[in-house]
Parts: sequence; C-alpha cells; structure tokens
Amino acid sequence: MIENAWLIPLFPLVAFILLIAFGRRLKESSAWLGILFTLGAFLLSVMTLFERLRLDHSASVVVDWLQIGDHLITMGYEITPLNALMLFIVSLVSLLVHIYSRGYMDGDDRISVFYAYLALFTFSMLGLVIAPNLLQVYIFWELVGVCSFLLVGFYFYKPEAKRAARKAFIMTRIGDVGLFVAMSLLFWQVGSFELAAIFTAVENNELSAGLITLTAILIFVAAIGKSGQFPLHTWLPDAMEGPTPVSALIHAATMVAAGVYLVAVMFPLFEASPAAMNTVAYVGGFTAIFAASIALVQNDIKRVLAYSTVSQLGYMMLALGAAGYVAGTFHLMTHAFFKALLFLAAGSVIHALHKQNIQEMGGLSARMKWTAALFFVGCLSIAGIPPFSGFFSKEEILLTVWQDGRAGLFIVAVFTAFLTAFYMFRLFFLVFSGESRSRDMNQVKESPSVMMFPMLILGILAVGSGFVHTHWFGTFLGDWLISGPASTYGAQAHSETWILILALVVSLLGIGLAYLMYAKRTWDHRALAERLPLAYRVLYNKYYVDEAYRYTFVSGLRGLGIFLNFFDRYVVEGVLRLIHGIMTGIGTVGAKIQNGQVQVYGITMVCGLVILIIGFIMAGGYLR
Amino acid sequence: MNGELLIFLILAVTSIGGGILMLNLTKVVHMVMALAFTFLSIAGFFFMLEAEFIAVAQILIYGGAVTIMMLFGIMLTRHNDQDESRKRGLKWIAAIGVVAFFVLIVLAIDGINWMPEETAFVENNTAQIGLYLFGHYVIPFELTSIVLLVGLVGAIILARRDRKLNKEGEAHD
Amino acid sequence: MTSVPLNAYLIVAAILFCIGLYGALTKRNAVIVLLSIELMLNAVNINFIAFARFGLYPGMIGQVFTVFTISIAAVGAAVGIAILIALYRNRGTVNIDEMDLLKR
Amino acid sequence: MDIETLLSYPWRIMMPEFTILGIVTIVSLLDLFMREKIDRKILAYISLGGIGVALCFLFVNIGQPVQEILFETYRLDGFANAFKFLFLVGAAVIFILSLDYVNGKDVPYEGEFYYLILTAVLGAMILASSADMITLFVGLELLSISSYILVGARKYHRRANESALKYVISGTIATAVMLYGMSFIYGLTGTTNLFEISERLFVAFHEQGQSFLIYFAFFVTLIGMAFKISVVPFHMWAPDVYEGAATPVTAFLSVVSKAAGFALILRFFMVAFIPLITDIEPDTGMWISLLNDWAFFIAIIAAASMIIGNIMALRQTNVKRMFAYSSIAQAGYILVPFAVAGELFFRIPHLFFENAFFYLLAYLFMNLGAFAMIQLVTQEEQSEDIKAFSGLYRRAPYKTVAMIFFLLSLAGIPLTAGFIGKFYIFMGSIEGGNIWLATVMMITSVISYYYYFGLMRQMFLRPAADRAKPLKTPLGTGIVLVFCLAGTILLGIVPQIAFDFIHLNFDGLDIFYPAE
Repeated sequence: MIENAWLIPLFPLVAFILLIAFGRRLKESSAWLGILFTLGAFLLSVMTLFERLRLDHSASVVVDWLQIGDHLITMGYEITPLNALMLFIVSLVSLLVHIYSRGYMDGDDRISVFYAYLALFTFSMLGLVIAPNLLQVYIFWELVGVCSFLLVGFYFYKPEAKRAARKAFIMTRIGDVGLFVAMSLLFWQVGSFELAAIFTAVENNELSAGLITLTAILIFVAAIGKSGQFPLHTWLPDAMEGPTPVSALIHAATMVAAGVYLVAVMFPLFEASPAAMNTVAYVGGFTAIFAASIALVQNDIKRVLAYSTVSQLGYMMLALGAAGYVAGTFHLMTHAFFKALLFLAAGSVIHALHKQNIQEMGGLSARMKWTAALFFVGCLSIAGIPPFSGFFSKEEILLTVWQDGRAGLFIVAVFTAFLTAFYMFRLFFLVFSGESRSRDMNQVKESPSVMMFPMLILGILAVGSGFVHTHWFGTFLGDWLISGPASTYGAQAHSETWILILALVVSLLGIGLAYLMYAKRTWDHRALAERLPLAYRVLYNKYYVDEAYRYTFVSGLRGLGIFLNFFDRYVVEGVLRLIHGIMTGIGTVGAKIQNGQVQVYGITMVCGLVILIIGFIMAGGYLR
Repeated sequence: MNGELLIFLILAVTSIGGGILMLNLTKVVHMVMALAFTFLSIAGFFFMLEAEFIAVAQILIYGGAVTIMMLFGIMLTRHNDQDESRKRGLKWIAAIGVVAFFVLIVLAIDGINWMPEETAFVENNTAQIGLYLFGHYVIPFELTSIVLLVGLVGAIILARRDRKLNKEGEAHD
Repeated sequence: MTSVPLNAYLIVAAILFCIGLYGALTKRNAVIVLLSIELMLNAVNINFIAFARFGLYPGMIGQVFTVFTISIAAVGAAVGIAILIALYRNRGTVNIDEMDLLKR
Repeated sequence: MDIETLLSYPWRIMMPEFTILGIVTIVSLLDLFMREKIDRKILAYISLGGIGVALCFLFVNIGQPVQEILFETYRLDGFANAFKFLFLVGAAVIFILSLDYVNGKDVPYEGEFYYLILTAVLGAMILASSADMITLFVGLELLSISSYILVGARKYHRRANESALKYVISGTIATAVMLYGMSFIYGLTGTTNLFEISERLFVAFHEQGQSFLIYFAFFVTLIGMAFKISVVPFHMWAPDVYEGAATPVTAFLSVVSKAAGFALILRFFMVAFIPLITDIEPDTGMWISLLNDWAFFIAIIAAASMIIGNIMALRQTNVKRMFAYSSIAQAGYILVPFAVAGELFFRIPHLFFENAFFYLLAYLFMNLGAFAMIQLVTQEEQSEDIKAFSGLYRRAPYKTVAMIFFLLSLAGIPLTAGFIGKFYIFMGSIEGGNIWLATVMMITSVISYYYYFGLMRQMFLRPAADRAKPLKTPLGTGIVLVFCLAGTILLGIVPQIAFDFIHLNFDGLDIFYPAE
C-alpha cells in the first residue's frame, strides 16, 4: 500500500471538489459523502502505517516539477515513521470529527460548505505530512492556514468570528513568512528543497553554524505561529469562535500540532544548532507555564481548553528542545487523542446547553453520563494519571528534560504538570459536579449517538494509546520512530522511577486541590454549622485548610494567572497594536498627500526625483 | 562683446523674461501672450544654432498654433479669468523642489568641458532633415502621423458638443 | 569658433525648463498649466538643438529629434485642451485645484 | 537613401504592427461611413480578429534570428516578441471586456473607443521592439496619448474628465522630464541608437569624465519612464486615474500599459546603460557596471512602492482604487529583479528578464481576471464600493471561486501563478544578496493579504441581504474568466511549461546583440 500513499490526500480532495460542485443539492447527505471519503483516506493510512511498521527503510517517490536556473525542484511524497504516524493520527481524528459533525452541525443550512471546508483542510493537512521537501511543506502549510481562516470564520454573522478569523490568519501568516524565508535561505545554500539533501548538507558541515541557527530559528518562528506559542499565541484562544468540531480537529489535534511536527521533521537541522535548541526549549517551557496559568482564570469552557492546548504544545516544544524527539512526537500523538476527546466532549456540552460559561454550568454529570465519563477520562489523561495515555507521554517528557540537564526547565515542566491537573479538574468539577447553577437544566439531554461514537473511540485511544511506548512493557514507538532516515534523532530517555512518582504525585496534588476548591465549594458550611456544632468545628478546621490554600497558594496562583492574562491582553496585543498604528500612520500621511490635487502629485514627483539624485550624490560622492 | 553674444543675451533676456512674466501676471490671456514671446525668442536661439527649419517650425507651431489653441481654450472655457495665487505652502514646496532641481542641473552641466567643435553643417540642412525623416527615421515618422491622427480624433470626440447626448447625458455623479 | 559657449544655451534651457515646471506645479488655470508644460518641452528642444551643434558628436539628429518632439508636444497640448473643454462643460471650472473628486 | 535600399529591409518582420495598423485604418473608416444606427460591436469583433491575425504573424516571427530595419529603429528579437505577445493577449482580453462594457450612454464614441485601444497597443508594440530613442519616444507617446483619450472617453462623467486631465498633466510632465534626460544622453553621444549610445557613453564616461552628467541623465530619464509603471513617488496619478477611467481602460492601464513601461525601461537601460563598465574592482577584477550604482536606488523605489502601495490599499473602500494601489505594489515586486546588484547580472542575466516577464505574465492573468469580475460586479451593482461584492458567493458561486483564485494569486498564495512569480523574484533577490529587499517584499505581501482577504470576506462571509438574485454573466466576460483562471492555475501548478515556453521562444538576452 505504501507506494500508493499519495492517494491518501486525494480522497478528501475529491470529496472537496464534489462537495463544492454538488453540495447545494446534496444538503444533509453531503456529510455522509465527506465521511465516506475520509474513511477511505483513513483506511489507506492504516494500511500504510502497518506496512511502514514492517519496513526498515523509508519509501519515497519524487517527480520533477520545475527548474530554477540549474536547480531542479521536485514534488513527491515520503513515508518515514513520523509521516506514517501523522497520517494515521490526522486521518483518524479527521474521520471522527467528520462523524461527530454530522450530529453537531445537524440542521445548519450550510452543512455542505462546512464539510467542503473540512475536506479541504484534511487534504491540506495530509498533504503537509507526506511532503518530502520544504516547498511542498510550505504550500500545504499555507493551504492549512487558509482552511483555518475559513473554518474559524464559519459563523460569519458573528463579528467576533470574523475578527478571530482575520486574526488567526494574519498571526499565522507572520510565522509563515519565517518558513518562507528559511526555505529560501536553505535553497540558496543547499540548492535543493529536499529534506534529505538539506540534512546531508547539515551533516557534512556544508552550512555555516550561523546560517543553521538562523534558518532553524526562522522555521521555529513558523512553528510558533501555527502552534500558538508565545508571543504569537493570541490567535488560538480567539479561534474558538469556530464550530467546536473544528476546534477539536484543527485547533487541538492537527493543524496546531503541525508546528510541532515541523520542528520534529526538521529535527536534524535543529540538533545541529545548540542556540536553536535552546530557543525551542525556553520558548516552549515558557509557553507551557504561561498558558497554563492563564487557563486557571478562564471561564469559557473552550477557552480553557484552548489555553490548555497552547500549554501542551509548549510542552511538546520543550521536549523537542531538550532533544526529546521521541517524547515530543509521542506526546503529540496522545495529546491529539485526548485533546480531541476533550473538545468533542465540550462540544457535546455546548450542543446540549447552548452556552459556554462554566460558571453557569455544574451538575451535568447526572444528565450527561457518557459525556461526563468521557470528559473525565480525558481529564485523567491530560493530568497524567496512570494508566491513561497522557501519563506515559508526560513522563517521557519529564524524563527527557531531566536527562537533558537543565534544572530550571525541569521545574517548569513539573509545575506545569501540576497546573494542568489543577485547571483541568477545576473545569471538570465546575461543569459536571455539584448542582446546576443555571435554571433551564431540565431540557438538557445527552447528545445523539453519532456524536458519542467518535468520543468513545477517542476515549479508548486516550486510555490505551499510551501503551505503545512505556518503560514497563517496551518502547516500541520510540524505537520505531528513531529508525527514520536521519541518524540524529537524539537518544531515548531511560526510565527513572522517582520521576515517575513525582509526576504522579504532582498530578494528584493538582487534582486534590481542585477538588477541595471547586467540588466542595458548593457545600454550604454555614447551614451545617448551626445544626452540628461539633461537626462544624471539624469542618471549620477543614474549611480553614481550604482557606489557607485559598489565600496563600491559590491566590498566588490566581494572581499569576490574572497577571499573565493581563500581560497577554495588553502587552502582547499592545505590540501588535503598535505595528498596526505604524501602518495606519503611514496610511494617514499617504492619504493626506493624495488629496486629489494633481499639482501636489507633480510636486511629489519632482521632490522624489531631487531626493533620489541628492541621495545618489551623498552615497557615491560623484561630485568632484 | 561681439554681435553673436549680444543677440544671445537679448534672446536670453526676452525668453526668460517672458517666462517670469508668465509666472507673475494675473490675467490668463496676458500669461499666454508672455509665453508666446518666450516661444518666439526660442526660435531666435534656433536660428543662432543654425537650425533654420526648426526655428521656422517653432515660430509656426508654438508662436502660432499652440498659442492660438491655448487662447481658444481660454475663450471656450472662461475668458477674462484671473489666476489668483494658490496656497502659500504649496508654492514654497514647489519652489524649493524646482530650485533644487535647477541646482542639480547646473551641477550636471557644469562638468561639460569639451570645446565646441566647428561643425561643417551642410548648407541645406533642411534637406538633411528631410532625408533623415524619410530615410533613417521613416518608421517613427510614420508613427508620428498616427499620433497626429489619434490626437485629431481624440480632440474631436472629447471637445465636440454632441447634441444627441447632451439632453439626457448631463454629467453623472 | 563661436563666442557663445554650449553651457550658456544649456543654462538658459535649464532656467526655462524650471520656469515651466514651476508654472505647471503652481498655476491654477489648467490652460496655463498645459502651456507651462509646453515651455518645458521647448527647453528640451533648446537642449537638443544646442547639442546638435556643440555636442560631443554634433550632427543633424538632434534637429530631427526636435521635429518629433515639437509635433508630439503639439498633439499632447491639443488633447489636453480637448479634455479640459469636456471637463469644463461638466464642471464649469478650469481651476485645477477644484478638481479633487478623486482622492485619498 | 533610395527606394531600393528601403525595400531591401525585411519589412515582413513588422507584419504584426502592420496588421494592427491596417485594422485601425479599416475600423476608423468603417466607423466613419457606417450609419449611426448600426451596432458598433461589429467593429470590436473586427478588431479582435485583427489581433488574432497579428498574433499569428507574431508566432511566425518567433524563433527568427535577430533582425532590424533602418539602423535599429525597428528590431525583432526575443525580447520584443515576448512583450508583444503579452500586449496582444492583454489587448484581446480587454476587447472582450469592453464588448460587455461599452454601451452608447457611457462611452459616446464606441468606434473610436475600439480603435484607440488598438493604437495604444500599436504604440506599446513599437515600444517593445525598437532600439532607437526617437522610435521609443514616439511609441511611448502614441501609447500615452491614446490612453489619455481612452480615460477621458466617458466624457459625461465628471470623474472620468477629472482623471483624464490629471493623467494628461502628470503624463506630459513626465514626458518632458524624460525628454530632458534624453537630451543629455543625446548630447553625450550624438546618436539615438541605443547600441551606439552604449559605446559612446563609455567614451564619455572614461575619456571625457562626464560621469555625473551621465548619472544625472540616467536618473532623469528613468524617472520620466517610471511614471508609466507607476512606482513611488511617481505613482500618485494612478489611483485617481484608475478610479475615474472605464473599467476596461483601467485594466488596460494596469496590465498592458504597465507592461509596456517595463519593456521600455528594460530595453532602454539594459541596452544603453548596463554595459557601461564604470570601474573594475581592484581585488577581484570584477566588473562594476552602472548597475551596481543604480541597484540601491532602484531597490529603494521598489521597497517604497511595495510599502506605500500595500499600506494605502488597506484603507480603500473603492475597489478600483484598491486595485490601483495593489498594482503600485505589484510594480514594486516586478522592480525587484532590476534592483539586484552587480555580479549576478553578468552570471545569469537571463534570470532578470525571465523573472520579470514571468511575473508580468502571471500578473496579466490574475489582474485581468480580477478586473473582469470587478467590471461584472460594479456594473451590476452600479457601485464601485467593496460592499458591492458582499454575498457574491450566494449569487455566483463559480465566479466567486474564480475571483478567489485571482485574489489568492495576487496575494501570492501557493498553487497560483502569483506565488511562483513572487517566489522566483524572491529567490533572485536572495541569490543576488539583497536580503533586506526580499524581507520588505515578504512583509508587505503579508500586509497585502489583509485587503485581498477583506475582499474575499465580503464575498463569502456576508449575507447577500436582499440581493440574492444570481449574477448574469455575458458570454465574453465568461470566456475571459475561464481563460484567466486557467492561466492563473496552470502557471501556478506547472510553471515549468511557461518557463520552457519563455526560454524556448523568447530569448531575453537578444536585446544585447545587434542584428547581424
């Protein structure tokens, strides 16, 4: 099957064309068309994955595309272990989201357009992951961005959605420029876009250290833009204005992971430059803790998950920056599953309630048993409780960072794990436990089975997918991944029991704190105190513990979160506003000169001429 | 000071004087007349430079045709118009730009240091021009006739007052 | 040997060119603006003729060039006036600073 | 020179021009003698046929050795053929567009409208295939004067009148400035033949020490010519004129006239000035030509055009005006290959021509396609505001998709012609070592996404309100759309075809070789 892997992206492309052409007539059944074609792509990906598991070399096919000067540019595809894994993840999540959307978007009169966009996105994403050269990567990279723009702005009648779509597009474009420049620089130096050729050149020391660092950092800038790393992260939470299945697919599992994927693909280049690795690690680490603290104070269910995504992507970057190729990729996979699950579950909640503020939710577990259970699974997984998948991948990251030897980053990683457990369970308790804080809960129903089914699959994967790489049973995934074409994928981490325990303890601490604060808060202690003075005292003491937590530790945390949120809103956005201001300034001045007076135009022309010549004289000293 | 230099100086004064008058007069018609003066003086330069044909053409076309066309233009639009001055600032910027440009020109031609060669211009250089036009430069020459045709057509269709359309076709927007 | 150097002609031409340019950039009446541009072209002609006589490679070609510039400049002026007349019919003004419907 | 010498020249190489000239004559005579009531559209069809014939003659000319008539006042080379191909294709598209645009009320003189387009194209063609200053000048003026009249052809529109007057005034000032520069070039060389100029400038530079005068003449001439391609700071006429002119004329100005400007600048400066070796680097023995000195200033002009064009486009609400600014920025992109200095030019000179020409070709497809849509929508809505596009997807999904491709291409998104063009130019700039210009190019193209996507958003993300009726497409515009879409996508996906085609048929380096 592997030699036909190029067919995989074609399936969604055909679906896209069909949907664009006949979508209007197909109406609701366009969903099934989309699902069918994605299923085809998924089956092919599975076959490709299994075949690739047995092979010990990469399969690639290239054809000539065009000639620049004396350089030949090719197009083709390549199936390395990483590609095969990504194909599997992308097509699987895409398929599940396709199915889920059938329920979620039911009744929307633009469902065919939605499915067309989804198909286009799937095509671009699949095309991105099988690209063997940078140019192709860039092309699909752009396409993915366009699809994201379209899908975020799907609810075009909402002004926030429009603004968010534009923001997402422009911010990721800033990153894309980095990729474009890096690609051009590499082409200029190496004379080829082929990844293999670039890696060979890196290995043979054909490139100067400065250039390697520069291009690696430029590529990382692209990854920052797509993966929502600091400081280009602000678009991702806003992008939650899109439909929730889209958030699950694009802004949790696939497109945002493309940044991590890009760094992973270009890993040999990064490896060659310590400075670039440092940048990746520190930016990743900072983003992880930064976004996690912001997630503490968010009240919109999707925004919490969005900041969580930013934080987890930072985690992956941190792992990659600490030479943890396997750890980063592994977490990419498990995260794709459990975060997609969380988003879909959140979507299920939103679908039922039509609101997103978690302060107005609560007590949903009674009414939505399955959703609650699956959400719980997702939370356990992301918090890193064994035997859920997140535990293994997170542990792998901690191991890697520890063995890399930067204590500061390790502390950041551990603390982020704690924060993650805390805010996720805050979310869980606020939404599902206790009593409802909103009146009209009676109509709330569990979502239809067409939505539950994908969640169930993802739930199973969130539980089970961790076992492909554990230090107990064997590190299959890791061994297989580093059997890729390049030899410099970094070493695998070795197990350390104390880190394992530390990770677990930290997560449990976070969960416990969240439980104390948010699950028990609804307990009305005053009424109880009047009836049972003894119990009251005990409980009071317990409450005192709560208060102690609250006023020392927690308010510190919250304070950090609020501060960073503030920072995010005003400083990062402020810089963007400054850039905008400069542009508006130029525009205003330009418009002032362009006042309709043709003689002013003439004067500008003459002055321009004079300035040019004077500049020429100044620069060259041509006057004797 | 010989005669040639004297004539040159007179012509220079009249031509530049005409231009400066144009800049300073207030009545539009007077401005045109001042420039006509300049155009005629320029024809004098051409005579001095042994370009008799061009000089005559200059008198006919600029001293005659263009000036009269401009006068017609004024008559057809708004006669007796006064050209009151514009905003000060704009004038100053224009003046600075133009003066700077002038200084640059002077710097550029200041470097010209070759001695004027005594050229043996053939007696009948008008015939020479004709030979060039119908030999060497016949392609641009023919092309110029198309330009003239285009100008003719354009002038007619733009300036003509067409009765048919004028009733309904009063200016849009 | 003539007594009037080449530079003298060039300077006169430069002055006339700049007067024309200044007029074109500051005069309000569109007819005068067009006429000022003609003055610029005339200055160019002086240059050509002077160079034809005293250039590095003197010859008739400068005069031939002038024939072309004169005829084409005349066409430009005619078209300009025609456009101005059409505009005057619709707007009732020839003042160039009142023509700012199109801007920004 | 007697008649036999005249007849001995290979006049048949001028067949494309003769054809256009003949058609102009026929159409003008027919227009004169046809009765008023007869539909003038027939004239457009005749002209269209004439352009087709001219294209055929052009293809006959392709591949012939470099030839010239009368001391290079007319010459046939790959460069000329390439641009003439561009002009004729562009003109054909514009004719089809005008067929759907022109109606008696807006443009009172339909017949004249058609043959003025033809004379303008004739001027452009001459411009592309002459190596003589006088012919270049006359060709340029034929193009310009025809364009002035075309812009003013909607004589009952105040905006059209105003824009025509602005165009004439700034255009003739630019001409005067250009001629002033040319007069100095003539003074230093005593000839109008570009090849001779090139040789004699060398003498003037090194033996006469006239370096500053040469630089001065160079700049003044360049600036006069830069007016045609509307780059900063000689761009300010463009938005006003584009807005005021009839849409097909705007398309003509932004594509054909601009390409002609590039042809002129390329020919003039490549042949006359670039071979002027001003110095030899003492260490490496490398030649330094005038190119090295001018590169920086061209780069500044290019960068300023990109920045100002794109930023000013952001604030436009009139779609034609927005495209005017966009075309200023695009001219900036095309200038980038000329701004890349020095040594690279002597190594791979053909890249300069090919990069610029490919972009012009891509620009022809995408911009004409976009203008076809603009014409369609603005005529239907009677409004040139961007809002006229709102909800277009509901009304005309296929056309919207086409328009999106044009916009994506203009923005330089992959898989479109615009991307490849921009990519080549970008790579050329990096290879030439001009990183900062490449950076400006990248950043400004990011800015440009903003307004192109603003237009796209209008088409997509807004409800069609009460105007949900489908958009009618005249046949001609439909053909243009399909043609331009095919070009945009083909050049984007298999650009090699175009490059091979250019490489095989249009050898841009021909301009340096005098005819045998």
